[in-house]
Amino acid sequence: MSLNFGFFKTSLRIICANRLAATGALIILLFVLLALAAPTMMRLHLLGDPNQLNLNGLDKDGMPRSPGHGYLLGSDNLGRDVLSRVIYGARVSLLVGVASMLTATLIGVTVGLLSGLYGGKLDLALMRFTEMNLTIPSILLAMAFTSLIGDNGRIMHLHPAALPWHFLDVTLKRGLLSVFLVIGFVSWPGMARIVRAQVLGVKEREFVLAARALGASHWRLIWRHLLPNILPTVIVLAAMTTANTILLEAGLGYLGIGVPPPAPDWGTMITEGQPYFATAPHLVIVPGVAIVLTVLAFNVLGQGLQEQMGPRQRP
Amino acid sequence: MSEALLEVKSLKVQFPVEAGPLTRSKDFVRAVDDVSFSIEPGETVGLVGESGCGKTTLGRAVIRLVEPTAGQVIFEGQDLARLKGAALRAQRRKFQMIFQDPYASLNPRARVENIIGEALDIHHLAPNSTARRQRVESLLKDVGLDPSHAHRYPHEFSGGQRQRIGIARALAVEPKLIVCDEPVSALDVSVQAQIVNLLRDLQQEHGIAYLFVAHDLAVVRHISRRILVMYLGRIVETGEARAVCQSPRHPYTQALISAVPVVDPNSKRQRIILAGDVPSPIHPPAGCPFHPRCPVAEARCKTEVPALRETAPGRRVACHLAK
Amino acid sequence: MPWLEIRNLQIHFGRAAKALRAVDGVSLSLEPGKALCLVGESGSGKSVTALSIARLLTSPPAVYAGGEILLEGRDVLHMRAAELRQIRGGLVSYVFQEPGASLNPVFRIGNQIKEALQLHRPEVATDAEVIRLLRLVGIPAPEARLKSYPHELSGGMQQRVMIAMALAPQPKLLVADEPTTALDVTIQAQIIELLVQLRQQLGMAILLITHNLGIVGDIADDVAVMYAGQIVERGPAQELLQRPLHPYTQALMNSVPRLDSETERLSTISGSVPRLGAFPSGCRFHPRCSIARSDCSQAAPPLVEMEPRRWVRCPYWTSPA
Amino acid sequence: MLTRLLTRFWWSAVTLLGTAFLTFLLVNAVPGDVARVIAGSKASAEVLQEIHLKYHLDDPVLQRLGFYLIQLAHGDLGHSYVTDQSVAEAILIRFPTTAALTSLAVVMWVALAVPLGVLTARFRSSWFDRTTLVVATVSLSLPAFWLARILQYCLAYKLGWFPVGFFRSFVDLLLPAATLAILMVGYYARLVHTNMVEVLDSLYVRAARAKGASETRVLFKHALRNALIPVVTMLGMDVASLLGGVLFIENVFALPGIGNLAVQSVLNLDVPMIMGTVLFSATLVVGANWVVDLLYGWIDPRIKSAS
Repeated sequence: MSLNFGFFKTSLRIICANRLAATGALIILLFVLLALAAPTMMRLHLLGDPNQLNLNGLDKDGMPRSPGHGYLLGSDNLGRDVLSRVIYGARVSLLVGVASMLTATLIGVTVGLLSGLYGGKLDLALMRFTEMNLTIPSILLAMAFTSLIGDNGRIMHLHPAALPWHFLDVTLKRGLLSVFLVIGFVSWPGMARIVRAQVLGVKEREFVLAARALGASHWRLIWRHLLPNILPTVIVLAAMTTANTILLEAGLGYLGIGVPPPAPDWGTMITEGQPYFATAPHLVIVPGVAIVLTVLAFNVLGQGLQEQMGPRQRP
Repeated sequence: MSEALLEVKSLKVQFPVEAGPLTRSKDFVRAVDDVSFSIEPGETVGLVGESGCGKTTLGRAVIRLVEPTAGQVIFEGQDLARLKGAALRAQRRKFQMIFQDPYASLNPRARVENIIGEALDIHHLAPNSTARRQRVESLLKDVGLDPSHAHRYPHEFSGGQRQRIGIARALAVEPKLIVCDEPVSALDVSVQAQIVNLLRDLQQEHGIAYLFVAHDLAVVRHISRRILVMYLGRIVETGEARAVCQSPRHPYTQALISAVPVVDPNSKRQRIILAGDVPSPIHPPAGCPFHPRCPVAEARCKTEVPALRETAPGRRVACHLAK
Repeated sequence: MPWLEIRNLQIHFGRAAKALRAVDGVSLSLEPGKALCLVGESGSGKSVTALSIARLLTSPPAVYAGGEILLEGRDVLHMRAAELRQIRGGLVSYVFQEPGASLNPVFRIGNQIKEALQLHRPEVATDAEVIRLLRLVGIPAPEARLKSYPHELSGGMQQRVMIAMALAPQPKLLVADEPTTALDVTIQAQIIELLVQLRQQLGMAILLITHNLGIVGDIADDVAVMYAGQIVERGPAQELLQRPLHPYTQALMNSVPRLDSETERLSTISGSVPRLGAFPSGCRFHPRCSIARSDCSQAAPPLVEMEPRRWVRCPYWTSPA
Repeated sequence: MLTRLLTRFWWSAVTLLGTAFLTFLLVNAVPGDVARVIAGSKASAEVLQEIHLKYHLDDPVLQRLGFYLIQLAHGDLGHSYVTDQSVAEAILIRFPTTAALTSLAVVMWVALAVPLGVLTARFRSSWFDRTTLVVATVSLSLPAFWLARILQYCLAYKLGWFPVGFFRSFVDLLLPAATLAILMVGYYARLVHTNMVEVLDSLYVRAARAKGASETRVLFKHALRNALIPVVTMLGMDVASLLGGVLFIENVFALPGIGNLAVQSVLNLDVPMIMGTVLFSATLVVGANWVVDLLYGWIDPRIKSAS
């Protein structure tokens, strides 16, 4: 079976059939729409400039304003609109999250498939390699990666915001690409292991044997028999992996090796807001809630899909 | 004797017992141990034995789904055990397999037309999509299914219907030999008979030879012209189906026949109940592999491996004591 | 009153309109020391009926929708949990189809048998008693086997352990749910032989569930044939096997291949076994029946005593030639 | 059993060696001049030259890797570029804090997750099960640093239930450990739940009920031990992600542990320290897997006799 419209129709039906999956998908859709519409909304003055330093945004003592006083979600220590920054932050998080997920899925599925299908020495080597990657905490690995790819001895931020952040509007920049790769590369091993286990299971089923008896080539076995049968698992894993990559990206931002100021990144916003926690807790709470909501949406989507597709794997 | 379609000579299949990645395994499962037989065109040969006796492995090794360790599998004069890659794949349209589990043997994510059509695609048997569809429909008709069901998925069919789809897939490439691996043992009794009859009809129509692997002697007896009885990787008795069932010579065959459940309450046969279990094929007993369970074993059975010798025309028995 | 009486049992899976009627109006009775065989193909409701005797079906999804199961006059369907635990094992013991999966993989078999003793006969929960039971079911070197784990035994040995465990509390009824289906032919014969012996020796009643008509004659006093959730024929084993009355029983017996038959073609039953939830209206066998008449699809025939002790659910039954 | 453990041990060593190899290449083969980081951006060419010589920065990477591995074989992890402190010493000083934090957290969440998982499996689809599912999913979606900050603010700063500020004694670990436990408990409660559901549907549980065993006995004696087998495996594999969480918790609560050391060394581009912390946590993970393997043989007799 190839990917065609029927497949998307099926996916849509599956998502709609499960309340959990539908909720998750709806929240994600909302965030995506907001992120896409952000520049237009700003041009229409529905949304403040996320990067505009503004004295009106500070109270008499020069402290951030709390939500409601002219700013729906308050302002930050530099008088910038928190709502606008959170919405722009969604652009970074979603893009990095999804792109890293795709990187991780590509590597994970390839490694898992090869390992499971061919077995023997290749399997042994690939699984050892996977295990080596699993022994290092992914955040630590990402940190080592991110911060050390330097230029002239200075830390080169792989993040898009090393360039002006609104470049995100235009095209993929080299820095953005690297962060996909970094987060993607530390997120694939779990996927590879599960895909391998699935392949080992499917490969022993009699329909694969039947295809081999017909003289099917390896490509045909992979495309027609193995992939369609592990696809539900991969989709569920992809949703859950996206949740993790977004968390990882926020974590890097929080540690100060993600997007440097003034770019609107959720993790960075929390770091910047921390000193004002006592007087302006919304600086920490708002971006945090944004992270939790997004990550939760992907987790819930994954869980819903699993509930919906799980039983069909075992007919 | 006519030219054999398939000739298996001293076939052996061994699997290394799982060991650590650094320690080389010294133990082998001797799944198939020095087996020879032949099948003539259009003939059915039944292969009977209990689970773990190697009958499934033998069936798979014959069509190279399992790599033989030693021996020859000569199909139409060509040794399949030596063929590789594309050459082997091209030969595959001449021999097919029907599987035991009708639920596992069909790809759950493919439509019936593609399950059957795949066979045509691989061997380029349908020049265009119309020809492909017509061929699939006629195959479905041949196995007694409604051709309009071609666009359905396997889970929409019952076990017996699925088994028919599996048969249609095997027939699609017009093979000369089909290995049937316990094709009816997962089905309900009332459906079993339908499938057995279907296989018979197809054989008469297309002249296909069957290697019919099963544990149910009554089913095998019904469909086969000759029977091979297997125990612990070896053939212990072969002969005409009727002769083997009416006058079994090997004590294992005798026990197997007496253990077949009989519906008729009037037949008061004396059952031979074998003691003990089938031994492990990793460390088979010395001498005759059957001697620990054999009711008539003698001293030499513990040391001497009995050869499969001819006791009557067309009848071979691997027992020191058989006449 | 019989020792076990099932009256008009109704078991559904799921609730209300979507409920699948797995068992529909089954009535059975069993006297102490007798052996009853429940025969049927997959989905006929035979296992569900057997499991319901000690209320072992997981509920939900199973719903005991009607009827009663009287054990020594007490209704199992209305028992409290504690009472039920006394019945399970104590009065009614079970042996299941897959011994490998029915033994807990992480406990030694000695302990698993001893647990059954502790629950119902705590005064004899000793190694000696376990060894006696293992010897009773024909396990060689029982002393050494006490400490084995289930995976260390063969399928036949595992089934013997299951039987020993079932016998440990000295039940009055042994329910054997397809006890030989997962086993090899020669091992099947061993287990059936063992059950016959044990019944003579211990005098308990046996309810044997099977799809294999061939083992009925060896063990049963009475037979009930089930099809699509209903009993279609009931009667003494010898008579029923010699002279089946219901068209389904007749066709089923004819479709079993025989070792001594010379016929080329097997006689078959057309169509396939109806799926749970898709039972035909009227007589449930009518789409596959060779003697079906036009009214068979409308009126559901009752189970009627056509001859003394012979119950048949078919108004047009004929005696076989 | 013994051969299995030995094989396992041998493979662990290979894995660790591979990890060292990978990390070294990762950390050293990337563009950029470490000397500039050490000496600052305004350092003169001579100073840079000197640093290059001192740390053999001009040698080919493979040669430096060789030296590093030989050094490792002697139990020497090198010295920090920044403070010149011995890496091994720095790690050992900080290890007890991390160890105490993680073990406390593990005890907390296992004590909570196992009963939760068992009960939700027993009362499947009840309101209790559904609520737990929602809470578990939320706990899975919380960023560690954010939760830590919020809890610290509310419970320690506002309510004063926990001490604020620097790490002084074991009591100070309660809140950080609880935070870590909250992050993990949801996932494990669901894991236990899923396995229990599967086990409760198994034939041997039905057989136990058929024997007349009580519901408590069925749940905790027959089912739980079988359900825990995959959970224990997961626990071993999750040590890595646990250490990832520890890193943020230590950072927020200013605990002097390995995680904080790792963050500092990354920010400082302190290569030997990065290598040290990465290798140390890898060793912990491999060690944990080894312990799990031991436990496994004890909990599941099928494994023991497999070899």
